[in-house]
Amino acid sequence: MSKDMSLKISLYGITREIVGTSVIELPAPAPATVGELLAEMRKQYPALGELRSCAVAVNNEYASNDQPLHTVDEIALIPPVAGG
Amino acid sequence: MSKDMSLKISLYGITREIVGTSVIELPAPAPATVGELLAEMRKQYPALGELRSCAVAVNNEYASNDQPLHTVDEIALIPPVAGG
Amino acid sequence: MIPHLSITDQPIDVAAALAAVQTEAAGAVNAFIGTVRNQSGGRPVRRLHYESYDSMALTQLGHVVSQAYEKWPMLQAVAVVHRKGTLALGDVAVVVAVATPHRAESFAACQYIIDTLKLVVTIWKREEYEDGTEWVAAHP
Amino acid sequence: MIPHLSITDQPIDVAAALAAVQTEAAGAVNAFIGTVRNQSGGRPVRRLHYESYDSMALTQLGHVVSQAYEKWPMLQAVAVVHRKGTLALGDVAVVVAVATPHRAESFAACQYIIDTLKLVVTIWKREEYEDGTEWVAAHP
Repeated sequence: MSKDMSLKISLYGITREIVGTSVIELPAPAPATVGELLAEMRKQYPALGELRSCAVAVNNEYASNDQPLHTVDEIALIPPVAGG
Repeated sequence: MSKDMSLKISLYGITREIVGTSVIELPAPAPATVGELLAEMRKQYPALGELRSCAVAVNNEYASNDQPLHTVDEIALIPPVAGG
Repeated sequence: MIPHLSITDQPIDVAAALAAVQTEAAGAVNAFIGTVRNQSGGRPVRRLHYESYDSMALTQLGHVVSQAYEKWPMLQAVAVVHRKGTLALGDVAVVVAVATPHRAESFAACQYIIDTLKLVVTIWKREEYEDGTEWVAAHP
Repeated sequence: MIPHLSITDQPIDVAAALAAVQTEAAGAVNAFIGTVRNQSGGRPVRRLHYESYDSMALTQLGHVVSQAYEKWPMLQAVAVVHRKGTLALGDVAVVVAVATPHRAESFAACQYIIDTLKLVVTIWKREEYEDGTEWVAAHP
Protein backbone atom coordinates (compact mmCIF):
# COMPACT_ATOMS: atom_id res chain seq x y z
CA MET A 1 0.00 0.00 0.00
CA SER A 2 1.54 3.26 -1.10
CA LYS A 3 0.85 6.36 0.87
CA ASP A 4 1.72 8.52 -2.16
CA MET A 5 -1.89 9.33 -2.86
CA SER A 6 -4.61 11.70 -1.83
CA LEU A 7 -8.09 10.73 -0.61
CA LYS A 8 -11.46 12.44 -0.90
CA ILE A 9 -13.80 11.90 2.03
CA SER A 10 -17.51 12.66 1.77
CA LEU A 11 -19.23 14.00 4.85
CA TYR A 12 -22.90 13.81 5.82
CA GLY A 13 -25.12 14.98 8.63
CA ILE A 14 -23.33 15.95 11.80
CA THR A 15 -19.88 15.05 10.42
CA ARG A 16 -20.44 17.56 7.62
CA GLU A 17 -21.31 20.17 10.22
CA ILE A 18 -18.29 19.31 12.38
CA VAL A 19 -15.85 19.44 9.47
CA GLY A 20 -17.62 22.40 7.85
CA THR A 21 -17.70 21.02 4.32
CA SER A 22 -19.31 18.14 2.45
CA VAL A 23 -16.06 16.83 0.93
CA ILE A 24 -12.61 16.99 2.43
CA GLU A 25 -9.44 16.10 0.54
CA LEU A 26 -6.53 14.55 2.42
CA PRO A 27 -3.32 15.15 0.43
CA ALA A 28 -0.52 12.59 0.09
CA PRO A 29 0.72 10.97 2.20
CA ALA A 30 -2.87 10.01 3.06
CA PRO A 31 -3.97 7.35 5.56
CA ALA A 32 -3.51 3.86 4.14
CA THR A 33 -6.34 2.15 5.98
CA VAL A 34 -9.76 2.87 7.41
CA GLY A 35 -8.34 2.79 10.93
CA GLU A 36 -5.65 5.30 10.07
CA LEU A 37 -8.19 7.55 8.38
CA LEU A 38 -10.41 7.56 11.46
CA ALA A 39 -7.45 8.33 13.71
CA GLU A 40 -6.35 11.19 11.47
CA MET A 41 -9.85 12.67 11.23
CA ARG A 42 -10.36 12.46 15.00
CA LYS A 43 -7.02 14.20 15.52
CA GLN A 44 -7.99 17.05 13.17
CA TYR A 45 -11.64 17.21 14.39
CA PRO A 46 -11.86 16.13 18.05
CA ALA A 47 -15.68 16.60 18.01
CA LEU A 48 -15.88 13.47 15.85
CA GLY A 49 -14.71 11.50 18.88
CA GLU A 50 -17.76 12.65 20.82
CA LEU A 51 -20.22 10.96 18.46
CA ARG A 52 -22.00 7.77 19.49
CA SER A 53 -20.23 6.10 16.58
CA CYS A 54 -18.42 7.00 13.38
CA ALA A 55 -18.00 4.37 10.71
CA VAL A 56 -16.24 4.56 7.37
CA ALA A 57 -17.85 3.48 4.12
CA VAL A 58 -15.79 2.44 1.11
CA ASN A 59 -17.66 2.17 -2.18
CA ASN A 60 -21.05 2.15 -0.45
CA GLU A 61 -20.16 -0.63 1.99
CA TYR A 62 -19.31 -0.44 5.67
CA ALA A 63 -15.55 -1.02 6.02
CA SER A 64 -13.50 -2.60 8.80
CA ASN A 65 -10.53 -0.80 10.36
CA ASP A 66 -7.91 -2.82 8.48
CA GLN A 67 -9.39 -2.23 5.04
CA PRO A 68 -6.87 -0.46 2.73
CA LEU A 69 -7.85 2.77 0.99
CA HIS A 70 -7.17 3.82 -2.61
CA THR A 71 -7.44 7.15 -4.42
CA VAL A 72 -10.22 5.80 -6.63
CA ASP A 73 -12.35 4.66 -3.69
CA GLU A 74 -15.57 6.44 -2.81
CA ILE A 75 -14.97 7.08 0.89
CA ALA A 76 -17.40 8.54 3.42
CA LEU A 77 -17.64 9.07 7.15
CA ILE A 78 -20.88 7.57 8.51
CA PRO A 79 -22.13 9.11 11.76
CA PRO A 80 -25.02 7.35 13.58
CA VAL A 81 -27.83 6.83 11.06
CA ALA A 82 -31.41 7.72 11.91
CA GLY A 83 -33.64 6.82 8.99
CA GLY A 84 -37.16 5.50 9.22
CA MET B 1 -87.69 -20.80 32.44
CA SER B 2 -90.95 -21.45 30.68
CA LYS B 3 -90.97 -23.52 27.51
CA ASP B 4 -94.25 -21.95 26.41
CA MET B 5 -92.57 -19.83 23.80
CA SER B 6 -91.31 -19.98 20.27
CA LEU B 7 -87.78 -19.07 19.11
CA LYS B 8 -86.47 -17.64 15.86
CA ILE B 9 -83.01 -18.84 14.84
CA SER B 10 -80.99 -17.01 12.19
CA LEU B 11 -78.79 -19.09 9.93
CA TYR B 12 -75.68 -18.08 8.02
CA GLY B 13 -73.19 -19.64 5.65
CA ILE B 14 -73.18 -23.41 5.61
CA THR B 15 -75.85 -23.70 8.33
CA ARG B 16 -78.20 -21.72 6.10
CA GLU B 17 -77.48 -24.15 3.29
CA ILE B 18 -77.97 -27.21 5.53
CA VAL B 19 -81.29 -25.99 6.94
CA GLY B 20 -82.37 -24.50 3.61
CA THR B 21 -83.58 -21.16 4.95
CA SER B 22 -82.06 -18.10 6.59
CA VAL B 23 -84.48 -18.07 9.56
CA ILE B 24 -86.10 -21.04 11.23
CA GLU B 25 -88.85 -20.77 13.82
CA LEU B 26 -89.06 -23.34 16.57
CA PRO B 27 -92.64 -23.41 17.96
CA ALA B 28 -93.48 -23.82 21.64
CA PRO B 29 -92.41 -25.75 23.55
CA ALA B 30 -89.03 -24.51 22.33
CA PRO B 31 -85.60 -25.41 23.76
CA ALA B 32 -84.99 -23.57 27.02
CA THR B 33 -81.20 -23.32 26.80
CA VAL B 34 -78.44 -23.02 24.22
CA GLY B 35 -77.47 -26.64 24.86
CA GLU B 36 -81.01 -27.86 24.29
CA LEU B 37 -81.27 -25.77 21.13
CA LEU B 38 -78.09 -27.27 19.71
CA ALA B 39 -79.28 -30.79 20.54
CA GLU B 40 -82.64 -30.14 18.89
CA MET B 41 -81.09 -28.61 15.76
CA ARG B 42 -78.60 -31.47 15.41
CA LYS B 43 -81.44 -33.97 15.75
CA GLN B 44 -83.45 -32.26 13.01
CA TYR B 45 -80.39 -31.56 10.79
CA PRO B 46 -77.72 -34.23 11.34
CA ALA B 47 -75.37 -32.48 8.87
CA LEU B 48 -74.87 -29.77 11.50
CA GLY B 49 -73.05 -32.38 13.59
CA GLU B 50 -70.47 -32.84 10.83
CA LEU B 51 -69.25 -29.24 11.05
CA ARG B 52 -65.92 -28.44 12.67
CA SER B 53 -67.90 -26.44 15.22
CA CYS B 54 -71.30 -24.86 15.65
CA ALA B 55 -71.74 -22.17 18.28
CA VAL B 56 -74.86 -20.28 19.27
CA ALA B 57 -75.00 -16.50 19.51
CA VAL B 58 -77.52 -14.71 21.71
CA ASN B 59 -77.91 -10.98 21.12
CA ASN B 60 -74.63 -10.77 19.17
CA GLU B 61 -72.55 -12.55 21.82
CA TYR B 62 -71.24 -16.10 21.89
CA ALA B 63 -73.34 -18.06 24.41
CA SER B 64 -72.47 -21.00 26.67
CA ASN B 65 -74.54 -24.18 26.70
CA ASP B 66 -76.35 -23.38 29.93
CA GLN B 67 -77.51 -19.93 28.84
CA PRO B 68 -81.33 -19.65 28.90
CA LEU B 69 -83.18 -18.54 25.75
CA HIS B 70 -86.11 -16.12 25.48
CA THR B 71 -88.54 -15.30 22.69
CA VAL B 72 -87.17 -11.77 22.44
CA ASP B 73 -83.56 -12.91 22.04
CA GLU B 74 -81.74 -12.54 18.73
CA ILE B 75 -80.47 -16.10 18.30
CA ALA B 76 -78.15 -17.40 15.57
CA LEU B 77 -76.21 -20.53 14.76
CA ILE B 78 -72.56 -19.73 14.16
CA PRO B 79 -70.68 -22.23 11.98
CA PRO B 80 -66.86 -21.92 11.75
CA VAL B 81 -66.03 -18.32 10.83
CA ALA B 82 -63.55 -17.51 8.06
CA GLY B 83 -63.16 -13.76 7.78
CA GLY B 84 -59.96 -11.95 6.91
CA MET C 1 -60.23 7.91 19.60
CA ILE C 2 -63.29 6.03 18.31
CA PRO C 3 -62.16 3.17 16.12
CA HIS C 4 -63.23 3.20 12.50
CA LEU C 5 -64.94 -0.20 12.02
CA SER C 6 -67.05 -1.21 9.07
CA ILE C 7 -68.29 -4.06 6.92
CA THR C 8 -69.06 -3.06 3.38
CA ASP C 9 -70.20 -4.54 0.11
CA GLN C 10 -68.27 -1.84 -1.77
CA PRO C 11 -64.58 -2.00 -2.80
CA ILE C 12 -62.38 -1.07 0.17
CA ASP C 13 -60.61 2.29 0.02
CA VAL C 14 -57.26 1.37 1.59
CA ALA C 15 -55.95 4.93 1.49
CA ALA C 16 -59.00 6.15 3.42
CA ALA C 17 -58.49 3.49 6.10
CA LEU C 18 -54.85 4.55 6.47
CA ALA C 19 -55.81 8.22 6.58
CA ALA C 20 -58.33 7.43 9.32
CA VAL C 21 -55.57 6.41 11.72
CA GLN C 22 -52.83 8.91 10.90
CA THR C 23 -52.28 11.59 13.50
CA GLU C 24 -49.37 13.89 14.31
CA ALA C 25 -49.12 12.22 17.72
CA ALA C 26 -48.50 8.75 16.30
CA GLY C 27 -45.33 8.22 14.30
CA ALA C 28 -45.98 4.59 13.42
CA VAL C 29 -48.76 3.08 11.35
CA ASN C 30 -48.95 -0.62 10.64
CA ALA C 31 -51.46 -1.96 8.16
CA PHE C 32 -52.46 -5.45 7.17
CA ILE C 33 -54.22 -5.87 3.86
CA GLY C 34 -55.75 -9.21 2.98
CA THR C 35 -56.46 -9.79 -0.69
CA VAL C 36 -58.06 -12.62 -2.67
CA ARG C 37 -55.44 -15.16 -3.68
CA ASN C 38 -55.61 -17.07 -6.94
CA GLN C 39 -55.29 -20.38 -5.10
CA SER C 40 -56.24 -22.01 -1.84
CA GLY C 41 -54.41 -25.11 -0.66
CA GLY C 42 -53.06 -25.60 -4.19
CA ARG C 43 -56.53 -25.41 -5.77
CA PRO C 44 -57.14 -22.57 -8.26
CA VAL C 45 -59.70 -20.07 -6.97
CA ARG C 46 -61.90 -18.15 -9.42
CA ARG C 47 -63.49 -15.75 -6.96
CA LEU C 48 -65.01 -15.80 -3.52
CA HIS C 49 -68.03 -14.75 -1.54
CA TYR C 50 -68.11 -13.39 1.99
CA GLU C 51 -71.31 -13.62 3.98
CA SER C 52 -71.54 -11.53 7.13
CA TYR C 53 -73.78 -11.46 10.18
CA ASP C 54 -73.18 -7.74 10.37
CA SER C 55 -74.47 -6.74 13.80
CA MET C 56 -72.61 -9.54 15.55
CA ALA C 57 -69.50 -9.06 13.41
CA LEU C 58 -69.32 -5.40 14.43
CA THR C 59 -70.00 -6.26 18.08
CA GLN C 60 -67.22 -8.84 18.11
CA LEU C 61 -64.88 -6.54 16.20
CA GLY C 62 -65.52 -3.91 18.84
CA HIS C 63 -64.51 -6.41 21.53
CA VAL C 64 -61.31 -7.28 19.65
CA VAL C 65 -60.35 -3.63 19.30
CA SER C 66 -61.15 -2.94 22.98
CA GLN C 67 -58.89 -5.82 23.95
CA ALA C 68 -56.13 -4.34 21.78
CA TYR C 69 -56.49 -0.95 23.51
CA GLU C 70 -56.19 -2.73 26.87
CA LYS C 71 -53.10 -4.65 25.80
CA TRP C 72 -51.40 -1.65 24.17
CA PRO C 73 -52.48 1.51 26.03
CA MET C 74 -50.30 3.55 23.67
CA LEU C 75 -52.62 2.71 20.76
CA GLN C 76 -53.74 5.99 19.18
CA ALA C 77 -56.13 4.86 16.48
CA VAL C 78 -57.53 1.73 14.84
CA ALA C 79 -59.38 1.17 11.59
CA VAL C 80 -60.81 -2.14 10.41
CA VAL C 81 -62.77 -2.52 7.19
CA HIS C 82 -64.01 -5.91 5.97
CA ARG C 83 -65.58 -6.53 2.59
CA LYS C 84 -68.58 -8.76 2.02
CA GLY C 85 -70.31 -10.04 -1.10
CA THR C 86 -68.56 -11.31 -4.21
CA LEU C 87 -64.83 -10.58 -4.64
CA ALA C 88 -62.57 -11.07 -7.65
CA LEU C 89 -58.94 -12.23 -7.55
CA GLY C 90 -56.73 -9.48 -6.13
CA ASP C 91 -59.62 -7.62 -4.47
CA VAL C 92 -59.01 -6.34 -0.96
CA ALA C 93 -60.98 -8.43 1.55
CA VAL C 94 -59.87 -6.76 4.77
CA VAL C 95 -57.76 -3.86 5.99
CA VAL C 96 -56.56 -3.43 9.57
CA ALA C 97 -54.63 -0.23 10.32
CA VAL C 98 -53.31 0.90 13.69
CA ALA C 99 -51.33 3.94 14.79
CA THR C 100 -48.97 4.10 17.77
CA PRO C 101 -46.22 6.49 18.87
CA HIS C 102 -43.64 3.71 18.57
CA ARG C 103 -42.98 1.08 15.95
CA ALA C 104 -42.93 -2.32 17.64
CA GLU C 105 -46.35 -1.86 19.19
CA SER C 106 -47.91 -1.01 15.83
CA PHE C 107 -46.88 -4.42 14.48
CA ALA C 108 -48.00 -6.30 17.60
CA ALA C 109 -51.38 -4.59 17.87
CA CYS C 110 -52.18 -4.94 14.17
CA GLN C 111 -51.26 -8.62 14.21
CA TYR C 112 -53.35 -9.21 17.34
CA ILE C 113 -56.38 -7.61 15.74
CA ILE C 114 -56.25 -9.54 12.46
CA ASP C 115 -55.45 -12.84 14.21
CA THR C 116 -58.30 -12.44 16.70
CA LEU C 117 -60.72 -11.10 14.09
CA LYS C 118 -60.28 -14.35 12.19
CA LEU C 119 -61.29 -16.36 15.27
CA VAL C 120 -64.40 -14.52 16.39
CA VAL C 121 -65.84 -12.21 13.74
CA THR C 122 -68.95 -13.68 12.13
CA ILE C 123 -67.99 -13.62 8.49
CA TRP C 124 -68.00 -16.72 6.32
CA LYS C 125 -66.03 -17.35 3.16
CA ARG C 126 -67.17 -19.45 0.25
CA GLU C 127 -64.49 -20.12 -2.32
CA GLU C 128 -65.44 -20.74 -5.93
CA TYR C 129 -63.28 -23.15 -7.95
CA GLU C 130 -63.44 -24.42 -11.52
CA ASP C 131 -65.59 -27.32 -10.37
CA GLY C 132 -67.64 -26.12 -7.45
CA THR C 133 -67.64 -24.11 -4.24
CA GLU C 134 -66.75 -24.70 -0.61
CA TRP C 135 -67.40 -22.97 2.71
CA VAL C 136 -63.87 -22.45 4.01
CA ALA C 137 -63.01 -24.17 7.33
CA ALA C 138 -66.56 -25.50 7.76
CA HIS C 139 -65.59 -29.16 8.03
CA PRO C 140 -62.77 -30.87 9.95
CA MET D 1 -39.72 -9.99 -8.31
CA ILE D 2 -37.45 -6.94 -8.31
CA PRO D 3 -38.01 -4.92 -5.15
CA HIS D 4 -39.26 -1.38 -5.54
CA LEU D 5 -36.69 0.71 -3.60
CA SER D 6 -36.37 4.47 -3.71
CA ILE D 7 -35.31 7.59 -1.87
CA THR D 8 -37.20 10.66 -2.88
CA ASP D 9 -37.48 14.34 -2.05
CA GLN D 10 -41.13 14.27 -3.13
CA PRO D 11 -44.15 13.37 -0.94
CA ILE D 12 -44.48 9.58 -0.72
CA ASP D 13 -47.40 8.00 -2.56
CA VAL D 14 -48.37 5.29 -0.05
CA ALA D 15 -51.05 3.83 -2.31
CA ALA D 16 -48.51 3.40 -5.11
CA ALA D 17 -46.12 1.56 -2.79
CA LEU D 18 -48.92 -0.77 -1.71
CA ALA D 19 -50.00 -1.32 -5.31
CA ALA D 20 -46.40 -2.17 -6.21
CA VAL D 21 -46.48 -5.28 -4.01
CA GLN D 22 -50.01 -6.57 -4.55
CA THR D 23 -50.30 -9.69 -6.67
CA GLU D 24 -52.96 -12.35 -7.04
CA ALA D 25 -50.47 -14.90 -5.74
CA ALA D 26 -49.95 -13.14 -2.41
CA GLY D 27 -52.96 -12.86 -0.13
CA ALA D 28 -51.21 -10.91 2.61
CA VAL D 29 -49.72 -7.44 2.50
CA ASN D 30 -48.17 -5.82 5.54
CA ALA D 31 -47.15 -2.19 5.45
CA PHE D 32 -45.31 0.00 7.90
CA ILE D 33 -45.71 3.74 7.49
CA GLY D 34 -43.51 6.07 9.52
CA THR D 35 -44.75 9.63 9.86
CA VAL D 36 -43.38 12.76 11.46
CA ARG D 37 -44.48 12.99 15.11
CA ASN D 38 -45.24 16.27 16.83
CA GLN D 39 -42.85 15.42 19.67
CA SER D 40 -39.63 13.56 20.30
CA GLY D 41 -38.74 12.46 23.82
CA GLY D 42 -41.35 14.86 25.16
CA ARG D 43 -39.92 17.82 23.23
CA PRO D 44 -42.25 19.49 20.69
CA VAL D 45 -41.00 19.04 17.11
CA ARG D 46 -41.78 21.66 14.46
CA ARG D 47 -40.52 19.80 11.43
CA LEU D 48 -37.57 17.69 10.42
CA HIS D 49 -34.93 17.24 7.78
CA TYR D 50 -33.62 13.98 6.36
CA GLU D 51 -30.23 13.93 4.69
CA SER D 52 -29.34 10.89 2.63
CA TYR D 53 -26.19 9.40 1.16
CA ASP D 54 -28.32 8.01 -1.64
CA SER D 55 -26.04 5.55 -3.41
CA MET D 56 -25.00 3.86 -0.16
CA ALA D 57 -28.53 4.01 1.26
CA LEU D 58 -29.87 2.16 -1.77
CA THR D 59 -26.99 -0.35 -1.65
CA GLN D 60 -27.63 -1.09 2.01
CA LEU D 61 -31.38 -1.21 1.48
CA GLY D 62 -30.78 -3.77 -1.25
CA HIS D 63 -28.78 -5.87 1.22
CA VAL D 64 -31.58 -5.64 3.81
CA VAL D 65 -34.19 -6.74 1.31
CA SER D 66 -31.99 -9.59 0.04
CA GLN D 67 -31.60 -10.79 3.62
CA ALA D 68 -35.38 -10.70 4.02
CA TYR D 69 -35.84 -12.81 0.87
CA GLU D 70 -33.36 -15.32 2.32
CA LYS D 71 -35.12 -15.46 5.68
CA TRP D 72 -38.63 -15.67 4.19
CA PRO D 73 -38.41 -17.50 0.84
CA MET D 74 -42.18 -17.11 0.47
CA LEU D 75 -41.78 -13.32 0.09
CA GLN D 76 -43.46 -12.30 -3.15
CA ALA D 77 -42.76 -8.58 -3.33
CA VAL D 78 -41.16 -5.74 -1.37
CA ALA D 79 -41.38 -1.98 -1.70
CA VAL D 80 -39.43 0.54 0.37
CA VAL D 81 -39.67 4.28 -0.17
CA HIS D 82 -37.85 6.76 2.06
CA ARG D 83 -38.34 10.49 1.97
CA LYS D 84 -35.50 13.01 2.24
CA GLY D 85 -35.40 16.79 2.58
CA THR D 86 -37.69 18.85 4.78
CA LEU D 87 -40.83 17.22 6.21
CA ALA D 88 -43.78 18.75 8.05
CA LEU D 89 -45.63 17.18 10.98
CA GLY D 90 -47.68 14.21 9.80
CA ASP D 91 -45.72 13.78 6.56
CA VAL D 92 -44.85 10.22 5.59
CA ALA D 93 -41.12 9.60 6.12
CA VAL D 94 -40.93 5.96 5.12
CA VAL D 95 -43.09 3.17 3.75
CA VAL D 96 -42.19 -0.52 3.82
CA ALA D 97 -44.64 -2.89 2.15
CA VAL D 98 -44.28 -6.63 1.69
CA ALA D 99 -46.50 -9.28 0.17
CA THR D 100 -46.57 -12.96 1.10
CA PRO D 101 -49.00 -15.82 0.56
CA HIS D 102 -49.59 -16.12 4.31
CA ARG D 103 -50.18 -13.59 7.03
CA ALA D 104 -47.65 -14.18 9.79
CA GLU D 105 -44.68 -13.92 7.43
CA SER D 106 -45.87 -10.57 6.09
CA PHE D 107 -45.65 -9.08 9.59
CA ALA D 108 -42.28 -10.67 10.36
CA ALA D 109 -40.64 -9.67 7.07
CA CYS D 110 -41.95 -6.10 7.17
CA GLN D 111 -40.75 -5.64 10.75
CA TYR D 112 -37.35 -7.10 9.90
CA ILE D 113 -36.93 -4.69 7.01
CA ILE D 114 -37.86 -1.53 8.91
CA ASP D 115 -35.86 -2.56 12.00
CA THR D 116 -32.74 -3.34 9.95
CA LEU D 117 -33.16 -0.32 7.68
CA LYS D 118 -32.91 1.87 10.77
CA LEU D 119 -29.59 0.28 11.70
CA VAL D 120 -27.73 0.41 8.41
CA VAL D 121 -29.31 2.74 5.86
CA THR D 122 -27.35 5.97 5.50
CA ILE D 123 -30.03 8.53 6.21
CA TRP D 124 -29.69 11.14 8.93
CA LYS D 125 -32.45 12.98 10.74
CA ARG D 126 -32.25 16.51 12.09
CA GLU D 127 -35.19 17.51 14.26
CA GLU D 128 -36.19 21.13 14.49
CA TYR D 129 -37.61 22.39 17.82
CA GLU D 130 -38.83 25.76 19.01
CA ASP D 131 -35.33 26.57 20.22
CA GLY D 132 -32.90 24.84 17.91
CA THR D 133 -32.13 21.66 16.00
CA GLU D 134 -30.47 18.34 16.75
CA TRP D 135 -29.07 15.44 14.75
CA VAL D 136 -31.01 12.49 16.13
CA ALA D 137 -28.97 9.74 17.83
CA ALA D 138 -25.68 11.45 17.00
CA HIS D 139 -24.40 11.67 20.57
CA PRO D 140 -24.46 9.13 23.43
